[in-house]
Amino acid sequence: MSKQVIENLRSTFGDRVDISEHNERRVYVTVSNEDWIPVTRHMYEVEKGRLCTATGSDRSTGIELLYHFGMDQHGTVVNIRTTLDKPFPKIESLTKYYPAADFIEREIFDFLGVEFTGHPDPRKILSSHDRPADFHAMRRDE
Amino acid sequence: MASTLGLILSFLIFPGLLFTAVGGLATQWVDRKVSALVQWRVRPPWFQPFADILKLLGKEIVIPVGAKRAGFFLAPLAGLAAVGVVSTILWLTNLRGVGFVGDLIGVLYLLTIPSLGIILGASASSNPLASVGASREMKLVLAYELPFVIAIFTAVTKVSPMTLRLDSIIAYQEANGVLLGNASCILAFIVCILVAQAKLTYPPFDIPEAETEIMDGTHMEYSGAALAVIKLQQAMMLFTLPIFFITLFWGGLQFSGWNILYTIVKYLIIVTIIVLIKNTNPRVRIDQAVRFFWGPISLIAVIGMVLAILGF
Amino acid sequence: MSTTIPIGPFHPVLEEPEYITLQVDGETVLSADIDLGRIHRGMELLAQEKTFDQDCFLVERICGICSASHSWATALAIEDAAGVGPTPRARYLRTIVHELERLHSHMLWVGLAGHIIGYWTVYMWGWKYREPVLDALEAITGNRNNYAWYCPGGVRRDVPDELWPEIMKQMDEFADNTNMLIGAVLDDPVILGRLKGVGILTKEDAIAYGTLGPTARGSGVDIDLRRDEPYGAYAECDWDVIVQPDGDLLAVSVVRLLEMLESVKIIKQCIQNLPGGEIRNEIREVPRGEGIGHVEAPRGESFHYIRTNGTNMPERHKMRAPTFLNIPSYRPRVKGETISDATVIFAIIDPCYSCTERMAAIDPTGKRIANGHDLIKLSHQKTEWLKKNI
Amino acid sequence: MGATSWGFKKSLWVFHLNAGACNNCDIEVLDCLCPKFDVERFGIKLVGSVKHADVLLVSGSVPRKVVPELIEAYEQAPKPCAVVALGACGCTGGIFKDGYNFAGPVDKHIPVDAYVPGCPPRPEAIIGAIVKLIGTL
Repeated sequence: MSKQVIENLRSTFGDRVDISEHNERRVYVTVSNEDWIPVTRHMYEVEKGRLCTATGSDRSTGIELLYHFGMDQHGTVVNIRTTLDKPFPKIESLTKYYPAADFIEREIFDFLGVEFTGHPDPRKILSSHDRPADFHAMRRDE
Repeated sequence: MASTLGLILSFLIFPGLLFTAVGGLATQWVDRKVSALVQWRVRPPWFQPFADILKLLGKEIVIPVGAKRAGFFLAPLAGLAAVGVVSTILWLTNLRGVGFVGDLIGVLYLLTIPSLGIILGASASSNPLASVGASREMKLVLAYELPFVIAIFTAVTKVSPMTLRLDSIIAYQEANGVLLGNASCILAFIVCILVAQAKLTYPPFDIPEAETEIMDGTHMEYSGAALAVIKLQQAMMLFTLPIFFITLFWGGLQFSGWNILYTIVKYLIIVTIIVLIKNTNPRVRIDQAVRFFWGPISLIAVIGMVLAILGF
Repeated sequence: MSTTIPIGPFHPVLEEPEYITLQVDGETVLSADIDLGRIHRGMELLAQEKTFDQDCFLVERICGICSASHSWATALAIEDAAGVGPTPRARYLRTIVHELERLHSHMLWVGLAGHIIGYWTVYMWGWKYREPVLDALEAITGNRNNYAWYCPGGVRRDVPDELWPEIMKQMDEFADNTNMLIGAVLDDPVILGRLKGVGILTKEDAIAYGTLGPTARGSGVDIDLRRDEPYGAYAECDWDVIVQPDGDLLAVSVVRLLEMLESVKIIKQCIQNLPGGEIRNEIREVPRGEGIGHVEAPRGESFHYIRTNGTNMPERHKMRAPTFLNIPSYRPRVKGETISDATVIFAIIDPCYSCTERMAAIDPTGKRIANGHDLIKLSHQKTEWLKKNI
Repeated sequence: MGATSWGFKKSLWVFHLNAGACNNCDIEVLDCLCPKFDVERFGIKLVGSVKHADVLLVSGSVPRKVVPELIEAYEQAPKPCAVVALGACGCTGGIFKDGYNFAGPVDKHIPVDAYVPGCPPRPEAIIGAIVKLIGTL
């Protein structure tokens, strides 16, 4: 089912994208920070993928961002992964091209402190107001 | 002197405040019973409305910060007194035939004072939601006053020696048949029922106190005795409006022998109609309500008036 | 001049404490903003301290109405990571309970929508027809909701066979009552007046805002996970996805009402050809890796991602409920509508804010940071560190 | 004041406060109002504003963000008013007791008169609690 999606990705991005197929309905694609926006825009605009959600996790290698795109016509989930460096993670925001990412990115900023440049409304979304401004629940490097 | 004392007493006790309050609360029980039947529910016990009012009297009155204390309390009291006076006039004309020229006009004016009371009270309570409720109440009053007055005056024109006295209307109806008999007054009666629905702020026109939209809108900030006054005033309005329509269209209240049963049945029919309308449709938006009252309802009222002039 | 109308945090129309501020000019709404976070219970921190079995149990408390969908999605995610599938009987049983939950969730919404537009009778009737569904759920799983019944590899308890004829009869009654309710609701001019042409969400906006479930299907977006990526026993039953093109409140209501009839069809087919056999595949060992499980919950797709590190506890469990993506979709809907419509618009996505917030903290080197104080102390240290370095 | 306390017992107006609950308890409260468990026959009614409330049904383990609003809502309710903590989360914080955002069960912030355990408590349990509550008023 996901063969066709993988061909498209390989044809457009060549070796900048390394694809590992977990099983025929789950594909994990690792991308560098610079190609992040082109690949995610490709997934939304060209492949018509639907951004289910994004998982941010604080791993030893750095802050890992995992955007899950549900491909409804093929019935597969394509996950785009990138790793940001630790103390001050920073990446360009997808909300300008895909409004659905608005709340998702605000949540990751709220709990991981990832700064999304160009996000229209970068406020915290879930933490309570009496928390200190730089309090990020998911960060564990302090 | 004795007659003024008698009048004051009759205002305070017999047909006035106390009697109407008891009658209104009993009618509210009928309202709850009918809606419980429609919704497959068991109705609350007969003393429920009385328990509600008694409990509210025992509660603490919370005054919101920044509320204009005088307007906040006096406005509902004015509404309560107005409904009391209307009920006294109606009952006196029906029982003792005591009336004065233009008491019909007086009743019409007094029936709008409760709405004004609620508007003043809500805007005095300095709460944004209550002010939205007050502005909605104003729009609603503007919407239904026009057809209401036209409908009342179709009854007046139908009465051959055009009079503005309630007791002469009743006398005319005793002489030559109930006004509801002819077409024009049936239209006027329908208009009056729908306007009563809006005056009582029952669904589908309970927009000013929409519980789920603006949290009980107008009387949101009231609590304790102040809220009891408002609930009492609504109950008394539910009691007096049907009686007002009976005196105008259905030959007044007669209490001689078999007629008592006939009057009670007439009264219950009107209350059941109002409650059934309440339970069978949702709340309309304020602009739909205004369009509804100025559109079709005013048209019906005007047609009724024209028919009355032509003589049917 | 625009005043701000607060709706919430404690408001009869919202089941949960959400603070929505409407910028209002007279009666028309200019814009609306929502402040979430009042139910944020740090669910994902708790998930990282639970074993896989307990995780399915914990995840049911995300939201009272769609508890089966969250625990099924977690079970699917764990099975995806472990590479083990459920037994056929378990797949059918899971589908039956999930569709029963869709019935009770949609009927609950019909009642609440009736309550919001002031129609008490629809509210009472809707919830009266919902009670037999809850009794059926209680007969199968032992509780009205929060079933504690889904677990990785299958289901916990089997269902005696003499239960099914009774449930089949209830399903027929439910279908007749729903048809009657649909007839009563859809041709009542006043309800149509309140719902038709109000709060329109175009198909492009629906896709752009990533809306899910009935909210998206009401705007013509033809997505339904049960058909796109069949899990459970949906592939073996024939049913069709309800899509309405015009995207106003009426379309979304019609989608939900007709979906109930589809669910009844699915339940009946699943009961008829329910296979025998084992109800659970024992999952001995979950290797290091990642697993994704997503399920079509009554309000849309609920998405669960689990990363395992070989132990029997998830290292990272990301949960996202459908309402989180449905909430932004009311901004295009609410512009230009009146206040009374604004509340109906919030209710149209059947918001389940409890789903929307779970979030968590950390547990890398065994140093468990559980309560708030440690976190605050840590953040203070960080601020001092920042002040020194900048 | 025998009459008003009799009135208080016979007509309890309920206002429902969800302080961080998964809205399962709230649905069970609304179930009590529906034809099957109908509490209207005891004169119990759901009201729209906290100023009309006699009984505050608080459900949910109170996260940090809700605490100020919960206390303010309790102060706005006209006294005498009773508070009922609903569900395991309301009584003890339940399964969310060691969440990082947990700020104490309901009785840490406002005085509670009756506890209804259960997750979710069955409608019969809620009615039983209200009947016992009426007894203690």
